[in-house]
Amino acid sequence: MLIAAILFMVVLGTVIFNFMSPWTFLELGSNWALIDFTVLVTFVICGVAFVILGLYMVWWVYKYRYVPGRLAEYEPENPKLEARLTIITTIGVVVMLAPGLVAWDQYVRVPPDATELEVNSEQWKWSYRLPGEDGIFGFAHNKYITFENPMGIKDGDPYAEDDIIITSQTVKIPIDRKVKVLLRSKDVLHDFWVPEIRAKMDSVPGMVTYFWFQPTLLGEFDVLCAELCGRGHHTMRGEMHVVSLDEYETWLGAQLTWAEMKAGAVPLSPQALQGRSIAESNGCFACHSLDGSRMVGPTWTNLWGSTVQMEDGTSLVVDEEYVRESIAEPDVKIREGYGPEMVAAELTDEEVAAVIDFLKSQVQEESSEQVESVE
Amino acid sequence: MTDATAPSTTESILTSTARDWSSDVTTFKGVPWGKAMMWIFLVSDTFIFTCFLVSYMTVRMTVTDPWPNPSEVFALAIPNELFGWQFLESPIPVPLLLIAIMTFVLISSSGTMAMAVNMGYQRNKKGVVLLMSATALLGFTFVAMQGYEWSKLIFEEEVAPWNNPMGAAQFGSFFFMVTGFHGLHVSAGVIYLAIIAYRVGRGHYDKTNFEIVEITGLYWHFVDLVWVFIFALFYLW
Amino acid sequence: MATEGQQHPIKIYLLVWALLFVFSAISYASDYMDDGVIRTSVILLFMILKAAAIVAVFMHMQWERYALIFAILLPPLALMVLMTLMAIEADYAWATRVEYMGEPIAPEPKPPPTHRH
Amino acid sequence: MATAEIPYQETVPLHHPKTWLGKYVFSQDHKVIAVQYGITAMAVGLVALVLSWLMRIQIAFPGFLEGFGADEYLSSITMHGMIMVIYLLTAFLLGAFGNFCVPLMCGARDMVFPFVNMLSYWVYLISVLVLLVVYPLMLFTDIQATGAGWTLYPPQTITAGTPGADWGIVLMLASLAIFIVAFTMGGLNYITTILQARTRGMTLMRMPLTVWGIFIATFLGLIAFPALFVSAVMMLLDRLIGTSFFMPAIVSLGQKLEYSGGQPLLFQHLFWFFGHPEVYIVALPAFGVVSDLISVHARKNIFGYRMMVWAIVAIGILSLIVWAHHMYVAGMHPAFGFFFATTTLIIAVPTAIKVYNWTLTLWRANIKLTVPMLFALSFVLTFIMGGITGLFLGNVIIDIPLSDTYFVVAHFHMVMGVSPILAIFGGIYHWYPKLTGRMLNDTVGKIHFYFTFVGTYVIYFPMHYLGFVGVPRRYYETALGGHFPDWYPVSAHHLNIFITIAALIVGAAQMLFIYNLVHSYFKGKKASDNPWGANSLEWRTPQTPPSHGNWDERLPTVHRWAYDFGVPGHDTDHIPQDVPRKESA
Repeated sequence: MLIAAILFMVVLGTVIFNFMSPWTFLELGSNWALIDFTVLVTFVICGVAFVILGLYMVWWVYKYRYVPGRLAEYEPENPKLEARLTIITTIGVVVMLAPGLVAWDQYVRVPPDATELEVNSEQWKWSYRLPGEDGIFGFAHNKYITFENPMGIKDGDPYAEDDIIITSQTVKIPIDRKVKVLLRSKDVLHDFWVPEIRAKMDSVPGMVTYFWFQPTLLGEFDVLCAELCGRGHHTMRGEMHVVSLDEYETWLGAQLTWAEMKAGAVPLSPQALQGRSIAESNGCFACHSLDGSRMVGPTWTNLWGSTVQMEDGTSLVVDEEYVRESIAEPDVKIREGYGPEMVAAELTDEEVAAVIDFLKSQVQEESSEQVESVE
Repeated sequence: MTDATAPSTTESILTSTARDWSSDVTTFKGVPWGKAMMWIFLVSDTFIFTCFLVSYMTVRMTVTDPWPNPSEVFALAIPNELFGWQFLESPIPVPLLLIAIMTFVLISSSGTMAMAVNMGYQRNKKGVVLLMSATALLGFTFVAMQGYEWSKLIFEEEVAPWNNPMGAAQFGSFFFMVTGFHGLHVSAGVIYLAIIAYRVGRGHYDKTNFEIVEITGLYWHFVDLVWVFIFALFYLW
Repeated sequence: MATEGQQHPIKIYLLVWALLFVFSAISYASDYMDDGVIRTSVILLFMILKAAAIVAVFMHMQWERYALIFAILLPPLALMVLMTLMAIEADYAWATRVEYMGEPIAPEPKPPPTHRH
Repeated sequence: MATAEIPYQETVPLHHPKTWLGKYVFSQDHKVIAVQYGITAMAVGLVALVLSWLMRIQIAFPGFLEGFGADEYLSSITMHGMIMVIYLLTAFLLGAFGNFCVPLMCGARDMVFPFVNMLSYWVYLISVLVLLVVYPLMLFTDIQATGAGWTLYPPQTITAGTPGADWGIVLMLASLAIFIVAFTMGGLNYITTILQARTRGMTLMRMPLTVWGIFIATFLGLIAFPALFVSAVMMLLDRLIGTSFFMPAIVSLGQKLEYSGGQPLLFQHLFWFFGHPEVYIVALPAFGVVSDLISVHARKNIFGYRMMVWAIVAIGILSLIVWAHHMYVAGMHPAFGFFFATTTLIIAVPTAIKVYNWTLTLWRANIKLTVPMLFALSFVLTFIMGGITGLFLGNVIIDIPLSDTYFVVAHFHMVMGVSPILAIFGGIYHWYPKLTGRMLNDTVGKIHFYFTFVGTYVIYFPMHYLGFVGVPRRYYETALGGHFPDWYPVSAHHLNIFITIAALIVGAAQMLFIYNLVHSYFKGKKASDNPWGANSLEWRTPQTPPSHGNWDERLPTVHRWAYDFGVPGHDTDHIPQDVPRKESA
């Protein structure tokens, strides 16, 4: 009768685990209480069904165990019982489905007073765009993307000029304001997800997807990518800060519009420009950021000439020799806190020199303490 | 179940279906194994071609680049001179001329195949071999014409599977993929027909029956059927 | 019965053969019509008529028992669901391209190169 | 039913080879082909098992494995998933069980076209080799197995940021296309055999549920695999010659690619138009096998046979119109959520009926707790758990927070990983005596069972809760730099360590099973013709193991359903299908 005991333990253990488990949804940070409610309804119905079916099984396995010579009851079918069970199941299914469909209806119908936030995703970082004062986004398409125009904004679109471009991985939104999130992707599928908000949606290149929510909880939340997007998938983490309206306005005022960004672009020397395009075409910027943020590899901002810690405890100054070696044989010296993920690039001496020129152009005089601030 | 296969006039459709499906031994009464298997294979193949065509529909509806007008792309000009004899003032472009001819060739081959099947049931070996060979020949003609059409598209209109100077690149992609896949089916069918015709001629099936001809026929008609849809949905639409 | 198989008068094959030629000719003629609902209907109607004639007569389906007919004709209904939903989906994706990416709405295709005709 | 008047009954021309090679390697005997399928599937399954160990070790002890980086991790999840779903489960349930059970249970001498059946296995073997050749290639070249996840979603499958985007994916797609060819050859045979080559008296409504499950699953396979085939062809073209079926304009890692205008969601729709029926291609044969095991070993008729059959048929039909419930967060048309949530929850009704009927079969039965029965019982409980979590994910709004988390991983491992595997084990313990003439060792079997059932339950049940917290799946390293965020607390990591240890133990316990299979083949107790006292035809063959051709000159004639257990007024507790009615009275 071991099996009856084990089955019973499994059913009992399941129930106990469920109530003892410290693991459950994080505190709800948005208006989507209806999602949590639907989960609860489903939990109760399914849990009761599981326990009833499991206990019946245990009981009958125990009670009707083999006795030599005994005949089982011959009962091919019992239409009445089967019909009754079908009806009960159907009722249960309807009870679970109904709140789900109501909630989905709310989920896909964006309230007219929602403000828009565009989330741009690429391997493996997030960036954001706000529609600016006119409340209308300028057109954007991947085919217009250049280094200076990272969002692919259509040239000459009057609505685009006041769009606010946020290249940082952190975005702030004011509490209690309904937000319609528009999702775009530069390269592959990604999925913008904040566990506390509950809502998520894939971003798909070649189309624009959306969802909406209303943040109800102040705090700093992690933005995760929830759709496998390549080797850096697990490192693709941004931040969403839900803040008071005042703080939001202050933050917003400090952001650049598209027009300002175009006007304020710092010209690079021809050699540094060439170095940038070499780095770009070799995919360096997939892992090395230019804004000080941590990605798969170390940032390039203020990298040149700085002193860096190696995995083996030594430290060195980033100079030409080190850069050359790291490009040709990236596995030899690994920075502390990073993995041996980098693939060697085959560059000529002139190309490396150009890249170094670009690295030099990325040293900002004012501060070097910003480096690596985002872990 | 006195006569398993006689068409019944007194039974309703549902009764007949239910009775066949609840009988023993065979569900499709009077249908030989090979034929049943071919039918089921054709259902599966239908799903393949329909998935291709549904993909074509989806992508064509989604792209924002212009979709070329197939009637112009596949136009063929009637020449104004032949062997130095000028009989027209200038060439007359006729839309879809080659495609129309290909359609008629394939329909003709379907007709000869149907006749071959009929001959098979009359155990007319000579007729079967002749008609099947004719079918294979027509099928071969079709493939050859398709080859010509492909070369014309590639070299004259500069359309490649990945590139299309007239608009959406997917026009070329789908054209080559769908007609190519159909062309492969036709080519396989030609080989299949040739083998079966040869074996019929050698007397391989004299001792049993000529069901194989009908099975081959099912496949061949299916290939024709697919072309009907490609013709309407790709060339005309 | 199976030893006799699907034996039918030659006449019906010839008739269907001729019909197929006629239907194809009409389909082809639709190319000279103006674009619109009528042309589309003509294309679809004659596509279905041709397909039906081939399946029913050449493939002998009209002489098969209903057990087989249903088994062959019902499964493709799933494809109708796929087709309908994909049409809706394609339309939706296209609309987002127009609305957010500034893609032109139904631009004119370039004519094929004529210089070599 | 006047069976004598059947005017036309075809026979399989049996191929009797003389050579050893012809008898055991290029055999056209469905039983040999079944064994070949089974052994190949198990071998490739072991590869997937090792991959799962590597992944679990990486999850619990990041950095412990030298040289197991993000690339290797992602290619491991991809290969593990694809191998388990296609090359192990589909191949085992249809290739091995289908081949073994269908002719024997229908009372046929063999499959209708034995040669095509043999080809099916060899083409399957080629597909497996093409799939696995990537591992030797990884050792000697730069080629990497694809790491796009088993769903192979474009654009990432063929862009540079994904491991194996250059040639690994080509091998994977080629292997899938070859597998589909192999499956089609086999599947056509199973269906035609079931429909056209049953023995006299064997109506569809007398067929054992195993055959019903295999029948509907094969049919689903024949109409669902084409969608995968088409998407594989189109993706191969995108990858190799630069078409843009699935590829819109893309800037990949700073480089503009030559694609424009394609629609990535089209691939997802095609994939799941195959992928959802695929779930039932795996589940339905398992349902059938478990129904038979429960009935035979509980010595009681299966409760509500007709409902069980219609439930299988209904599930099969409905499974074709629920595919996009895998895509609720994919960004498809918003209204699809209503349609697919509704159809998905409708499918829960026939599935629930099956669970009720298995449970009700136990009522007033006379349950023999043999090893196959233990596996069948554990299947039911595991499947209930997997099924009800399916109700969570099928309901569109609940899927929003849970999709792409460990909840999904736990759910599908319960419902289409562990459950069918338990059914497969049960089936092997059940049919091994007929296949080899020897019994499997009972004690080893029971130890193997408890490790497998309890072990897999403690692996996957707690995993659901990781999903609730919000741990995303397919993360190479969740706590980056030793930092544990809210959605991955330290306690969750401890749970992951526990799961990993359980997984290592369960995996190791499978060696017991392999030992049992091999050892019992030579040293096992001799089996009688019908050791379990079952009714279906495979236990009524004149020889054990059945000879090539299965029966003597005369095929058996069927007089009753396969579930006449405990018929009142009868001296034995079971009446085989070929016992005439008057004798049994």
